[in-house]
This record gives sequence, C-alpha cells and structure tokens, in this order.
Amino acid sequence: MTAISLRDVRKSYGGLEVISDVDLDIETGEFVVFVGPSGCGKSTLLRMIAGLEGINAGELLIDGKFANDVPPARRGIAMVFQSYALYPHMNVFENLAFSLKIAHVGKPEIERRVQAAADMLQLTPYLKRRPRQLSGGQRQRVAIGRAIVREAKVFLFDEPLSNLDAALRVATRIEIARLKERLADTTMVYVTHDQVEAMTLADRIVVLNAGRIEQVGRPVDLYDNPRNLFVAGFIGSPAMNFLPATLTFENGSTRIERNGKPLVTTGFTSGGRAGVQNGTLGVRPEHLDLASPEAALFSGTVDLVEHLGEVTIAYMRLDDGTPMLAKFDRTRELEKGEILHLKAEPSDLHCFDADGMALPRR
Amino acid sequence: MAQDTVEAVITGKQATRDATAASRRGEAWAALVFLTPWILGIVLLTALPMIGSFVLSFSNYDLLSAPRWVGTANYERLLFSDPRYLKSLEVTTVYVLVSVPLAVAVALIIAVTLSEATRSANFFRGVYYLPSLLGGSVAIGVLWRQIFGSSGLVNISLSGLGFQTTSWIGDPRYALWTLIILNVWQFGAPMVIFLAGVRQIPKEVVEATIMDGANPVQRFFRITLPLLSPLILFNLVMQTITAFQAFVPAYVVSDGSGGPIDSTLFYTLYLYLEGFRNFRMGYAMSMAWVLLVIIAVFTALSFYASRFWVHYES
Amino acid sequence: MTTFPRGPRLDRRGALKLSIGGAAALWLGSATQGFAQATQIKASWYGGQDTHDRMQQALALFSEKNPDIQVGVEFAPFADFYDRLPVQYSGGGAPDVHRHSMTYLFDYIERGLLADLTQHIGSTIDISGLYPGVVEIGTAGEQTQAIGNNQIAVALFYNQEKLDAAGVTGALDNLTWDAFRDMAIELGQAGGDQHYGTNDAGGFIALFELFVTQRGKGLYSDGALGFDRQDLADWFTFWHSMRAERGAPPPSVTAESAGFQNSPMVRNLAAMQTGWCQQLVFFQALMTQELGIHACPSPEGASDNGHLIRALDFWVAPARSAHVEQSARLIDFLLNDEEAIQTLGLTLGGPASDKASAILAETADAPSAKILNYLEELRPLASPQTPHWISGHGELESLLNRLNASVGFEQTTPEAAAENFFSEADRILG
Amino acid sequence: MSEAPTQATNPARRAGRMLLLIAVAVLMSYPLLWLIASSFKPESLIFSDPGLIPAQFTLANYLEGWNRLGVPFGIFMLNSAVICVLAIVGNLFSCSVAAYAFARLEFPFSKLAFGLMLLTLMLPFHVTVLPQYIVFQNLGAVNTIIPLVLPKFFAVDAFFIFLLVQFIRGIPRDLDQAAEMDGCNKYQIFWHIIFPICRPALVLVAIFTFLWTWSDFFSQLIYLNQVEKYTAPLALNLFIDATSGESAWGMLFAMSVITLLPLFILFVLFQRQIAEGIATTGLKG
Repeated sequence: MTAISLRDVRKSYGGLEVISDVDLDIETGEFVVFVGPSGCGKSTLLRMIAGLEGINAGELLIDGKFANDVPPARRGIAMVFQSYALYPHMNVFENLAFSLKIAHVGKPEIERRVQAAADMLQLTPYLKRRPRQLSGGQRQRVAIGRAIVREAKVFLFDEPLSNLDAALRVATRIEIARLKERLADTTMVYVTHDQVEAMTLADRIVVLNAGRIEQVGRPVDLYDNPRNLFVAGFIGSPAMNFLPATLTFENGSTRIERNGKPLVTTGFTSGGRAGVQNGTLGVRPEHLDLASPEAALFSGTVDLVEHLGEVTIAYMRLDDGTPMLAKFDRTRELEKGEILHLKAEPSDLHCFDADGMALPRR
Repeated sequence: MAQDTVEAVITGKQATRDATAASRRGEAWAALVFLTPWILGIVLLTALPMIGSFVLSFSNYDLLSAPRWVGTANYERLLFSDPRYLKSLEVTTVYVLVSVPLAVAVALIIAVTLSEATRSANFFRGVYYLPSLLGGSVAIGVLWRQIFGSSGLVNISLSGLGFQTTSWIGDPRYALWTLIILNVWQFGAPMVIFLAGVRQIPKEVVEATIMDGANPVQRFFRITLPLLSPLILFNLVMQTITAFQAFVPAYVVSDGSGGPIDSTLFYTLYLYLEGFRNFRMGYAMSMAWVLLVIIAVFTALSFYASRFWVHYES
Repeated sequence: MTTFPRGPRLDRRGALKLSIGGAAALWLGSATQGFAQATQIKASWYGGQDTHDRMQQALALFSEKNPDIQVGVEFAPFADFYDRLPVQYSGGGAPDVHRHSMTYLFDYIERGLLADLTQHIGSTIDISGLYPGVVEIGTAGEQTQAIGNNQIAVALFYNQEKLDAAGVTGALDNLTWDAFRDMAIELGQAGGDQHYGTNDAGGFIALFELFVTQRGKGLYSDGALGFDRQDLADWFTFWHSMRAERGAPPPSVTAESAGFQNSPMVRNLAAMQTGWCQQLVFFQALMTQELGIHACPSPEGASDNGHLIRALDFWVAPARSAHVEQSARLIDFLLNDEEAIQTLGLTLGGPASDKASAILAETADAPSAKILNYLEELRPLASPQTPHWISGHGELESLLNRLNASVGFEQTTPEAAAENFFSEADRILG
Repeated sequence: MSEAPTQATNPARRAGRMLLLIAVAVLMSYPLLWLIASSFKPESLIFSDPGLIPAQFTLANYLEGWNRLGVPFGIFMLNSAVICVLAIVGNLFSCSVAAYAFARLEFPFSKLAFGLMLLTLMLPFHVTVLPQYIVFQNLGAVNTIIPLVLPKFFAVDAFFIFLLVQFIRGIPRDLDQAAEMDGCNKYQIFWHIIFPICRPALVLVAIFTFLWTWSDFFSQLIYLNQVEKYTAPLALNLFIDATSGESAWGMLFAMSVITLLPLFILFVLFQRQIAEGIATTGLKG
C-alpha cells in the first residue's frame, strides 16, 4: 500500500524553483532515504511532506488522501529534527508527552505510551532530566521517542545524525536500523547527505539534485547501475573515477576510445544513439586491480599513497594527466613515483554519454 | 490512531490550492491577535497623542482655555526670537556633547581595563554600574545637590586639602558641570555593553597580535577599538538620545528652575516650565516636536557618519 | 408559573424600590441631596509639613461638625501644586476647593475658571469680620471669585545677637533704604570673611513692589507694568551695590538658598533676611539665636512709606465644581470657626480678621506673637490700597529673579536688565 | 621574540591597573556610601564629618522620617510596589506577545510595523504626555494608578519588545516546528514553548520595568494627587519641602536611602542578569 504519494510536486521561493516535478510513491513500512548534496532540496521536500512548507503545485497524498492543506499535526506524521528540537524547559517525560497533552489524551494513556517509548529507547532513567542534562545520543533518542509516542504512521528524519560525533553516529545509525526492524509497519523517510547512512539504512534511496529526482532505487541498484553521472559520482566512496572518452555509436553498439586508443569493453548498447560523442568512462576505485603492462586498461604514476589500515588508496595521474584513484587491500606496497598498470572487469565499467546518461549494457 | 490522521484529510482529488497562502492568512490573523495590545497602544497612546500634540503646537493652548490657532507662530518664536530657548538648546548641546563622549570614553577605558583583570572583574563591574541603576531617581538628585552644595561633600574635602572652595551648583560657570559629572558617574550601562563586546573579541585575534609583537597600546588602537566600533556607535547614539531627554537631575538639582541664571536650563526643563508653569502648552508642544526632529537628525547623522569609522564584520 | 399572594408581592416591590434607591444613592453618592449620604468634596492646598498637618486637623474638625460633607484632601509643595493645578483644570479634575496664591490667581480668574462666590457671600460665607482688601482683591466687577485666607506683609527679620555685636541695632529706627544698605554692609564686614548683611532680595518681587509703591507707583496698573525702567534699574543697582560690599551675598550663594534651611541667615552667613512676616516662625525654628522682625526700609522722608498689608493666598472653587455650595461652607468654616482659626494658627499666614487676630493672640508662642504685633503695628501705617497682581505675575517673578542674578553674575548691567525686563514683560503680558 | 612578557605576567602593569580600578571604585561609590553613612548620623555631624563611619550612630533619622509626612513612609513604598508589580505584569504580557508576532509571524507590513516600533524608541516622552493626560482625565482615571499602569498592558515600552524580539530570534525555529508537528497552533506555540523559553529575557523585562517604574517621577507627579496615593519618589520630593521648616538633612537622607533600598536589593539579587541585560540590549539602567 502506498503511504505517501507525491505527484508533480513543485515549490518555489519567489522566482526560484527549489523543487521541480517530483513524482514519488513511498510504500507503507518502507524506509526511504533522500540523499543529495546540500541545497539539493531534500530537506525542503521532507518538510513539504511534514506540512512545514507549503506546496505550490502538484499533490501530496497521504494514505491515498489529498493532504496538501492538512495541518502538520493532522497528517499522522512525526518528525525528528536535525537539532532534535527538544523543548529545553521541559524534562524528558514532558517532552515525550507534549503532543499527547496538546491532543488532550488522557493521563493514564499518556503515562502508558511515554513509558513504552522510554522502555524501547532505554530512556526510563532519564525521564526527569532536562534536555541539557543529556548526552547527544540520549537527546537523539528522546527526539525519536517523541515520534514513537505519537504512534505516527510515518516518521520523518531530517539529518538526525549530523550533530553527533563519528563514533556515536555509527552507534545511533545501528539503533535506527534496529528501530526500523521493530516498527516494521511504520513508514520512514530519512534525509541525509551522507551516502553511507543512505546505503546502510535505506530500503530505497532517492537521489536528489537541484530540486529534481536523479534516481530512485535500492542501494545496490544505485551502486551497480547508476542512471547518470551524478548518481554514479555521488554513490560510493571514494567516488567513481571519471575519464573522458570518445564514444562512437555504430549498429546499436558503442565503441569507446581514449586518446585515440580503442578500449576493449564488453559492449554497451547505443540505446538508439548514433554518431560520435565525447562521453565519460567510469570505474570505481575498488574495482581496479594491478595488471601486466600489456593487459592494462590504464597506466599512471602514483602521486600520493594513503594507508588506511585494511586498504591502501593510491592517487595517480594517468599519462594524459587525468587523475585516478585506486583502492587496494593493505598488502600492496606502493611508492610515490611508481608506475602502475591497472585493469578492471568489463562488467565493472560504466559508460556515460555526452548528456551524462548511463549507456545500457548489452 | 489512524483516525486522528484521517479526520481532516479531504478525500478525493481536487484542484490544488495554494496551501502557503492559506497558512499565511492564518498566520496574519494570529499576528493581528498577538499585536492587538501593541496596535492599540501605538494608536491610542502614541499616534493619537502625537497628532494631538502636533495640532496643539500650532495653537496658543494655555491648558486652561480652548486652544487658538496661531499658525506657525510658535515655531517662529522658537527659532528666531526666544533667547531662553536658544540658551536651553545651548545648555543641552553642551551637556550632550561633553557628557556623552566623556561617559562613553570612560566606559570604554574601564571596560578594557576591567576585562584584563580576571579575578576581581565581577566585583568592580558591580560597583561601577550600580550608579547607573539608580539613575534619574529623585534621591540621587537630592544627593547631588548636597555633594556639590557650598557646604557639601566636595567642598568639605577640598577645604580639608587646603583648596579654595566655591559653590558648584550656585555658580553658572560650574553648575552644568555638576550635572555632566552626574551623567559621567553613570557610565555603568555603556561600560557593561563594552565589557560584553570585549569578551567577544576572539582570543586568537589578540594572541595573533601578541605574536606579531604589538604592544598593549597598539593592540587597543588597532584591534580593540575597531572591533568595538559598532558598540561605540550604539552607545553614543543611545546615550545621546537619553541625554537630550534628561530631566530629573536638572529638575531636582536646580530646584526646578534651571538656574542659576539658566545655566542648567535643559531643553526638557524649559519645555516643562513653558508648558506647565507659564501656560504655553502650544509652545511647549512645538518644542517637543523640534526635539523629536533634533534627535532624529542627530541619530541619522550618527549613522551616516559611522560609515567612515565603524568597522563591521561582514 | 406561580402566582404570588398579593401581600408579599407588594412587599417585594417595596423592597426592590428601597434597594434601587439605596444603590442609586451609593452610585450617585452625594449628587442626590434627598438622601442623607455625605457629599464628597475634595480640598487641596500647598505648603510645608506644618501646613499639611494643621489643615488636615482643621478639615477633620469640619467633617465632624458637618457630617453631610466628606472632605478628601490633596496637598503638595508649592511648586508641585502648581505643576499639577493647570493640568487638573484642563482635564476637569480640579479639587472642589483649593488654596490659590495671588502669584497665579489672576491667570485663573481672567480665564473664567473660578466659580463666582458672590451668591454665597453673606449667606454662607460670613465676610463681615474680614479686614478690608481680603475680599476685594478677589473681586472683579460684580463677581467675587476668591476670598483671601490671610493678611500678610513683607518684613525684615534680623538676628538680634549679631546686630548687637556689630553695634548697629539702633539703625533699625527710621530705616531708610540707604540706612539699610549701610547697616547690611556693616553687618557683613563685622561677620568676617564670607559673611553678609542680609539675603539678596533683588529677586523678591513683593519687596520690589514696596519699593515702587514708595515711589508713588505700583507693580501693575491697568494690566501692564505700573513702574518705569528707571525704577527697576535703580532697584537692580541698589542690590548690586549691596553685593559689592558684602551687604548681600554673591549670586552663587543666593542660587543655593531656596528653602528656609538654606537661607543665608539660617546658615549663619547673614544677619538679616527679608520675607513674608509669618515666615518668622519657620526661620526661628531653625535657629537658636533670637530673631526680631521689623518693617522693611522706607524712602528718605516719604510721607507714605508704602507698606502693604493684604491677602496673598485665597480660597477658591473651580467654576466646573459641582459642589460650590459645600465648598463655600468649608471656606466659611476655615475663615470664621474659632476652633479652625486656632488649629490653623499662622500656618496660612497672618490672620484675616480682628476675630482671628484676637483668638491667635491668646495662645500665641513668642515668634507668633511677634508676627501678630508686627501686623498690628504695621496696619495703621500701611497703605489703604490693596493692589492686586495680574495674570502672568508668576512668570514676571521668575524673570525678575533671573535678571537680578544676571546682574549679580555681571552678565548684564542694571539698565540693560531693566530694559530686558520690560521687553519680556511686553511679551508675557501681551 | 626574545622578550615576550604578556600583559598578565607584567606585575607593574597589573598593579597600575588595580590601582586605577580601585581609585575609580572609591570615587564612584563614595557618594552613595556617604549618603548611607549620613543617614545614620545625627544632624549636626552630617556636614562637619565627611567620614563614612559615623562617630555617633543613630536611627533617629529613620524613625522620625518614617512618620514625618503624616502617612507612614511604608504606605508610599507599598504604593510604588503595587504600581511596579502591575507594570511588570503588563509588560511581561503585552511585550512578549508583540515580540512573538514580530519575531516569528509573517504578516503584511511587518517590516513597516517593526520600524515604527523602533522609531518609538526615540520619541521624547514630552510629545505625548499632555494629550495622554487629557484622555485619562476624561476617562476619570487621574488620581488613580490606571494611567501609570494601563499603558504597560499596551506594549508602550518598545525597548522590551525589541529585547524580546532579539531573544526569540535566537530560539531555533525547529522548536516552533516541532511544536507544530506536535499539534500546536500559533497560540499554543507561544504559550507552551516560546513564552517559557523566554524566561531569562522576561526576568530582565521584569527587573528593568521595576527599576524604571520605581524611579519614575514625572508621570507619577502629574497623575497622582492625593498624598495617600503618593509613590516613594513623590513622597521624597514632598519630604524636601516638608523639611523646610527645620533642618532635616538626616531624615531626607534616611528616606532617600529607603527609596533606593529596593533598587539596592534588586541589584544584589540580580547583578548578573542586570549586567547581561544591559550588555545584550543596551538598556540604560
């Protein structure tokens, strides 16, 4: 069942359009992550769903019902803010109970629900404390608890981990993942600019750029089959290497040349294109491996080496000056100035046309 | 739970409305409700009285009989043929131009000095700003009259030290200065503002200048002063507005007369005497309006001039 | 619906009527004369603490004797009183009966702000015993709008010890202005450094009035100044010459001498002090040495020495007051009731009638007795005229004071100051 | 960088600074201490002995002064206190709702209204006082505390609105939105969230309202006529005249100290808040 539908939704401030033509269906119980660079409109979109921002055009359906004009509190949606937005003058209990109090829920019922949420989030010992007496992680849990108490059908998370330090971020991420398991019927929409969070948490990822959806899909799909250059560059870390290439479309297939030299690739189809274009060849650093000079697809000089423990990253410059990163396991010993010859499985290569769209594989 | 959600949801497909506009309207209504007291206040207690006083300023209203329209006669007299008015303007201008910069300068120096004394700062800060709290109270006026009276504290101390004494509040050469001193005595308020400003100067900036070898004086002029310049402007403007309107000290110290021979005839005191003692309320109202213009012009000038010396962090 | 038996129903109606009447009476308060509710009026005055204490006692007495009138009170120092009064009149909230100084009285009379008391005179207010002039000053044409509550005169107070010590006591006999100056200067010199003969009275307009009256003129005539520039220049010159030789203190000392306790005589800086005669009580209270009182100087060989005795403060009711009748009764009480006269003593000024003089003489303490004697002795000498002041007097008074100080501080000459006074007066009286 | 004594370690400089601070402190506080000391001295010693420790200690000035005006001085203090309390309630209410609207709500002409509000900051009080008086007189409100208190319920102290606007702007908007998500309308957001969070600023408003109202003289002078309704400053002014029949500086000083006492107490209790209030808003004490 569809929990949330966005149909041709638009939003603009003055003349500036910040959300254009967004079409998206989110299923009940699904965990959807909006990801994209800052300013891409992902938070705005989330706040439009919450009702904190108005919708200029298009429709928002919640549970199949037109909801553009429904006030936030009536949408059955709870939200966890980036800053947690805990009420500083109330203790944890009061923070959790506040929405119920406003809704005139009876006292015993409030007690019950708050207690349940506190138990779930291990907040029971802190119920009498004020937010400023809590650690960052505890505050985060209270913010989530506030959503749980409302028994909302949809949770919205606006970059909930960005205020935490690295270690806590990982721990909390796992907690959210567990929460997702426990509240299986609850739809969750999560905004982040961190693609690791997106990859680890999401059932589906929505990649946004400049107010538009670039691609929607399961994390692995986005990793394996990015629809365009933007998604390819955004998903994965370190980012995919992009190399200029000349694409010639012939008879429904694509021939790729770099610096006048043809590259042996298992075929990309032309996808109906024809002629010659300047395109881009993409390969992820982790998919590169050493090869003999003859078998090598790329050759370059090592500029800098980073030893990260389990992996080693080589920053290289190819013969034509294009920079390239390669990721090896730690056993590989590298030195600056060393010339490396690299290969990749043809199935790990990505090819994009002049418009940045991925070419379909055969 | 789902029911709460649903109740307000409008079913079926409809033409999309501009929800933003609707919520804006709701917000405007809420704003109106919240602003009702203020709107009533500004209309009934400020705007209408202002209009009233503006109209009265063109009349010879004597408080006791119906006002009579006299056109611009009040303003003409004010600007061209009332030596006492000019005197009051002179007195007030001297008061403002001397006491305000002096108070602000003292406040700045003390604040900078105080900011370096870490342990005792709170104590001194308290001692320094207490007088400005007591401000324009009658009790302070009484006190001042006694301190600078001919047998007052100052003269007792001076004669004890073997100096010639004089009557400070009885002599037109000095009387205004006792009030200037009173105003400077109350430098606490600007000082506290500066103190907060000094504390906000990033430590790194100060440390960087120390590393660059600047001595304390250079540091004051090159770093502290420019960084505090917005606060200096602010203090000057606020103190000036207050000083132009000073009333109680002059009223109490000169026994309501502005004497001796008008040497402490503050603008507002003369306005008060003309309006309430001499039955020229229309004239007093024209003075009030000219004062408003003076303050407005002065404030505008200060902000204009500030472009050339106030340094804002972008 | 239940029908009530006839009897109780009538009773109810009666009860209702009664309670409505009662409520109305409470609501309307005094306005309805038929009810025995007390009328609420407000009385106010200016003065020092002694005045406040005694006035309140007198009013309590009045309420006791007139249970149908409740008197609310307001009082303030002179300056505060006059800061407030015009505003009260302008807004319609002036007290039903209040004290009024001649300094400002005519500002109010000329604007028709005071109630005409004529119809109450003779019936409610008995003026038969009052000294001549007490009522006349407040009378213009057919109307009497103010009734004097005192009769006073300016006087010269002196510190007997200092006069004796300087050996100038005899100079008080046949005191001409020149003799006064010589005496003041002698006293100043005798007192030593920073000592003076008398206070600087150059700004004391009532004394100046005496000065011009002695020249056969008046302070005012026909709503304008009644003297010449030269008279005023002579006056300023006289006081300047006093200051020059420590006959009077320098202006800086004078500037600080507001209030009795700050006067040069009380501060032991001067041997003499001019003032209104009843102030002797206040000065004496502040000093251990005995004070004497004497008439102010006269011109050389003048037949009429120009002394003035007259009412200076008045009882008035605002024209807009709804309780002029009650106010009139209060005025009568304050003027004629023996106990009231006794209670008030000299706090409002010298007695306004022979009756009051007699009553006060019985119980007077030493300073009060001196005042009563002074007035008694002065009365046959004083001018039969009781000239009144005019609208704008208050402003002229402070103008005179300021110009005298200007001459003192050598910021202007007596002649220029006189000139200035006349041109300013033109505007003020214009 | 051979010689680098920082300012903190230079003993001569430190001593000089301390000396300056102490000298200024003595100059600043001497008048007040002298006032207090004099109020405990017998009349004859006030001007002959400028020292701060009375050679002869007496409470007579206080005991006599207290009842000198016929009405015990406590009544005047009480009158002042009542006016102050009502003024505080009025300002807390009216300025906070207005500030919330200015800081948080979008409405037509909001910039203009805000500018207007700031303009009233520099309006001399003399411009409006008389017409206001006439209005109150016609309402029959003169000689009551209404003219002194009622305006406070209409947000006439623009300073406080400004202070609160600045404070509310510092509160994260997320809180409003969280409350909105929790089901609050604008009124509930104000009442449940913004108003309680503004507490530190509201404390300041209360303190400064108290300070200013307590010291106010002019409007109390024209609006209050009856001695029983007089406030402490009016009583003190009356006192100046009431003592003109006798030398009573001691009593005058004693009553001055009494009228200043609440300000001293407030100062001691709220030193920090007052200093911070002045610092953040530029209010004159």
